[in-house]
Amino acid sequence: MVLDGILVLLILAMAWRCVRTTDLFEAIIVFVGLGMMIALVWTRLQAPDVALAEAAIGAGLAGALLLANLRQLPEDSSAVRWRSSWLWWSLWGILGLALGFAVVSIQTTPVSLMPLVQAHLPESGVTHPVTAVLLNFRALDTALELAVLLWAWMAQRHLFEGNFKAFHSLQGGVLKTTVKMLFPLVVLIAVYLLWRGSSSPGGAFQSGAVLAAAWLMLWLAQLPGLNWQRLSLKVGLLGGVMVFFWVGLLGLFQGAGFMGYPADQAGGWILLIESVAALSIGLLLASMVLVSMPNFQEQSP
Amino acid sequence: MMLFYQVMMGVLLLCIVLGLVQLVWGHNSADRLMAVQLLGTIGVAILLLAAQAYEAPSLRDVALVLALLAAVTGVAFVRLRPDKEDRKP
Amino acid sequence: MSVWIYSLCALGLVLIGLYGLVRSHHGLQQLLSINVMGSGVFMLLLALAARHAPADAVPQAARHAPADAVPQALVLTGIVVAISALALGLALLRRLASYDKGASHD
Amino acid sequence: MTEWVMAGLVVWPLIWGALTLILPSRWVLFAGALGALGTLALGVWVVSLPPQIMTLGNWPTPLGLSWRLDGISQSLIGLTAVVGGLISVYAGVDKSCPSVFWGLWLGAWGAMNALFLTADVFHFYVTLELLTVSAVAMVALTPSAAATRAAFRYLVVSLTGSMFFLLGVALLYGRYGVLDMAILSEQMTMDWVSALALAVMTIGLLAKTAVFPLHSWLPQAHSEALTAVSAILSALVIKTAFYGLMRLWLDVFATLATVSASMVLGILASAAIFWGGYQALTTSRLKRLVAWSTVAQVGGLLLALALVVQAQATHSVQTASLWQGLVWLIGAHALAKSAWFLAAGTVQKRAGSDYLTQIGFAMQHSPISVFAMTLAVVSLSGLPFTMGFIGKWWLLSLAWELQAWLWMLVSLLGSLLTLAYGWRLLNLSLMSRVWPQPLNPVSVSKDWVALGLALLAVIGGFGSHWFWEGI
Amino acid sequence: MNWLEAGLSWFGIGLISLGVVFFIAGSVGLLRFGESVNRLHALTKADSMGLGLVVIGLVLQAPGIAVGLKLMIIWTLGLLSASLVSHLIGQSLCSQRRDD
Repeated sequence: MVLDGILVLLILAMAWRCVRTTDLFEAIIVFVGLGMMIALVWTRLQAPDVALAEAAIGAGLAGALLLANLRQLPEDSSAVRWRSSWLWWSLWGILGLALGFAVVSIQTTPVSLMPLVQAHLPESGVTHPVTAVLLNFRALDTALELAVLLWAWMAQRHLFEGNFKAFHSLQGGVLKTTVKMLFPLVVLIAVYLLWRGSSSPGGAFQSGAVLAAAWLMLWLAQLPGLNWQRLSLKVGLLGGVMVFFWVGLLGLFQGAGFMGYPADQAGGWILLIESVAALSIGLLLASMVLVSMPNFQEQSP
Repeated sequence: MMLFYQVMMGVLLLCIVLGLVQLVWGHNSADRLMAVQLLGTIGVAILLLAAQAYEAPSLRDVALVLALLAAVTGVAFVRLRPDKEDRKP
Repeated sequence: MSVWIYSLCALGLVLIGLYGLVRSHHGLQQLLSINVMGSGVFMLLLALAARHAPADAVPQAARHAPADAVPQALVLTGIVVAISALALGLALLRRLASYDKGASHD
Repeated sequence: MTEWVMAGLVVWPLIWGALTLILPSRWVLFAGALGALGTLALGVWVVSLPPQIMTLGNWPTPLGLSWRLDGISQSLIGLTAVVGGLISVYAGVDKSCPSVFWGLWLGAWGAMNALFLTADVFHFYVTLELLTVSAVAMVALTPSAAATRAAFRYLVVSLTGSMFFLLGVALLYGRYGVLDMAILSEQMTMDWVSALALAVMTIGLLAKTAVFPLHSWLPQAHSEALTAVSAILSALVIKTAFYGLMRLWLDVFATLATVSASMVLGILASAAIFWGGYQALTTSRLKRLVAWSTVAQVGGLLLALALVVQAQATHSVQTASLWQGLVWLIGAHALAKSAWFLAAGTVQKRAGSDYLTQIGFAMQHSPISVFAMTLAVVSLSGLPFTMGFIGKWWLLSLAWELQAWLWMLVSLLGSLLTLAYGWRLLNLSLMSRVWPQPLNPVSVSKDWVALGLALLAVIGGFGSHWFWEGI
Repeated sequence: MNWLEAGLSWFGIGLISLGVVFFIAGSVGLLRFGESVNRLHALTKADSMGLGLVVIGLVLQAPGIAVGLKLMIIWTLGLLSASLVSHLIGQSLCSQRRDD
């Protein structure tokens, strides 16, 4: 209880600092710290899957992405200017009060879909409820979420055309050696998370984020990484969305409904989708971060 | 036992508060990097303690990922921080 | 009881995010503010999901009655969407910066 | 078969859109055309299907997702298909459209279809985000600082709107424990949490629809984008958020939608009509004028929604088929507005300038486009023998029945304003003293596409028996 | 065997407490030391010793070999990350100093 209180105060203080500071570097660092604290909150709220994702994204890749871009942004930039009048602030206050009342009154009515989820869990092909919801009960959500990622990548790719610059960087054998040691371990962890996903917290997204971190690390140590021009890599980027939709249509063909699986094959299909999706997510996230890096240049074949 | 773990976690959270002070009022970007690195490590320790205390083994996976990503972001931060030593050539 | 605290924290995060959105003077910080706000919304979802399962009161019981899985899945989806939007926003800012630089050189 | 068509509506454009990423650049146009053609065919096909509920993965409804094919979604998907198909033709002819346009546009199209189909509030959020990402990226296709700034602004507003919507989803799930719209609608009770959920979701969608106090992103984004993109955004993308408002106010939160709540909507709508009209009357640029007129007409749509909500709340009129009037208005606006934007874009390209003072000569040398613009203005202001006229007639008669004199007056003034700024533009082609200037060569087929859309807006007026039968 | 388990558990508690003391020392050092390089020293102490002691303390009470192994992997990662980051920070501090 006291711990929760401290954690909450910490988070609010960091969030406040993050939006108030005038130093962008500080804002980003605080944002990353905030991500770590929020990952702790997710574990307190019994959501280890989300905590995994937050640790990988909020506290990890998002920070790298932000910093990679920060170097290229001018000091005073292009904010959307709002006229903050007294009207706005009163609305803000009213929203706060109303939300407060709502949050207080909502506590008394615990309702959820969880009984239904647990009733149908045996038919879903996996034993971990979150994975069952993500990849079976609400599979289209996840497929479209992959599409969002892919389309954001598409847009980002277009925006970054011909925007690369060189910078000189630190050198060091220590970094390279360490990364060479770490890389297999990281890939192993990614595979482990993927494999765990069907029965306990973990899954495609967390695994993909860890994979992305592995490739990011290779690049940071200036080791030969992925060749982004290769066709196989581009196919890998698309793979998640494609396989997901094809399996979804196959479900329709087999009479299990669009985005459904025949009950006896569900486990296998989910594993296939998760593996391809993890690879896709890893590639997409890594490429999103890398393309923002100051001296990233696509290697020609 | 539970109480012990909780006290330990509380103390570690207080350490985070100290780290936060450094994060906010640090003198330069290197200090802030150190602070965030410390935050990551303490976070890992808290998660491990919580995994033991609440018998929630999945928290160890979270700690694993956090440790891993803390390493990657740490390296990325050092390589990418906007300071005067990385002047454009 | 802890659910309560986190619901209020969620509320605070949403309000802080909104405040930052209006007050910050840099596009990047506005993106951060939106993300802070998003974290608040996610926290509300998860706090509501954890209502039945008090986190530390009875750990044994908690293991048998896991928190609601649906909001967790929703938040996972939301996190992916948030990072995609963040990447897009940063790319737009970069593009804008390159135009501004070009304009000042000319 | 029905299920295949519905699945195809989402899967087909997304798969082809994704494939444009890996195809060599000379094949991209082909893939885009194939994707657009297929989606068009499916979208027209779906109109003829019987209304039904499709559960995804055969899971029982509150557990799994479900798609709802009913009159509203069918007509909007069909409308999107027709308007989107014609805009695709325009974009195919347009040389300034980069190849990445096709991937983004097909993504947006698939997202819109999924959005119209879904009966789940959270899935609605996901589709909105996919649409936002592709739409923002489409605005940023124009290689200029102004367009990029507009795109960023659009992104920030849109993301904030989505977050508000998601906040509402969280509150709804916390209160009712389901996400399905039909079940939510059944269980909806008047209480604090539900009212707040309605408020925040409405605010979020109002920002995305660009209703008056939250409109300021629209004129920039819609006028700086490529012409085909402007048409897509103004005619279709705006409507998706408006569709969300319709679903919320008329279906999910129908219990909460009281007369006083409809008054709030009506006031916002009136402000949008007058402010948008005023700006369109005073702006000095062509596409800005068209974009501001979108702000005004979004106000018009919202006014119609407010009237329908009022009718529903007072039960004074037969309410079962009132949605048809709204859909009709949406269709009229989508056809006319896309025609107007495409014609304006053609004229702008020909003149090489966006300033009203410099396009007179080009206007006089693009008679087809000017004709299309005229038809669009006529339809938008609700003059007889167009779709807009029938929509306006329906709106005014509804206001009459409800004795909502104020809203009637506002609606009529809105028509007058539309005529006024429409005349301001069309007048340029009638002026005798214009400076001859060199014109850029632009393919005439672009003019014809705009005219086709405008003619549809007129012909639709003659095919109105569907409409009156329903009412 | 009961006394062995109890002893191990007390030993674990001692190690964890010691680890936390290191964390405190590290945090305070980070706050109080005058120069960046000194602060770096404090940080790495906390990172490697604090986490290490906590991990060893927990390994003693771990329910199985696999969990123990995982804990050791986490510690290894922590060590690597601490050494790597402090190495790089130190390097950049040095180069900064040379520039001045």
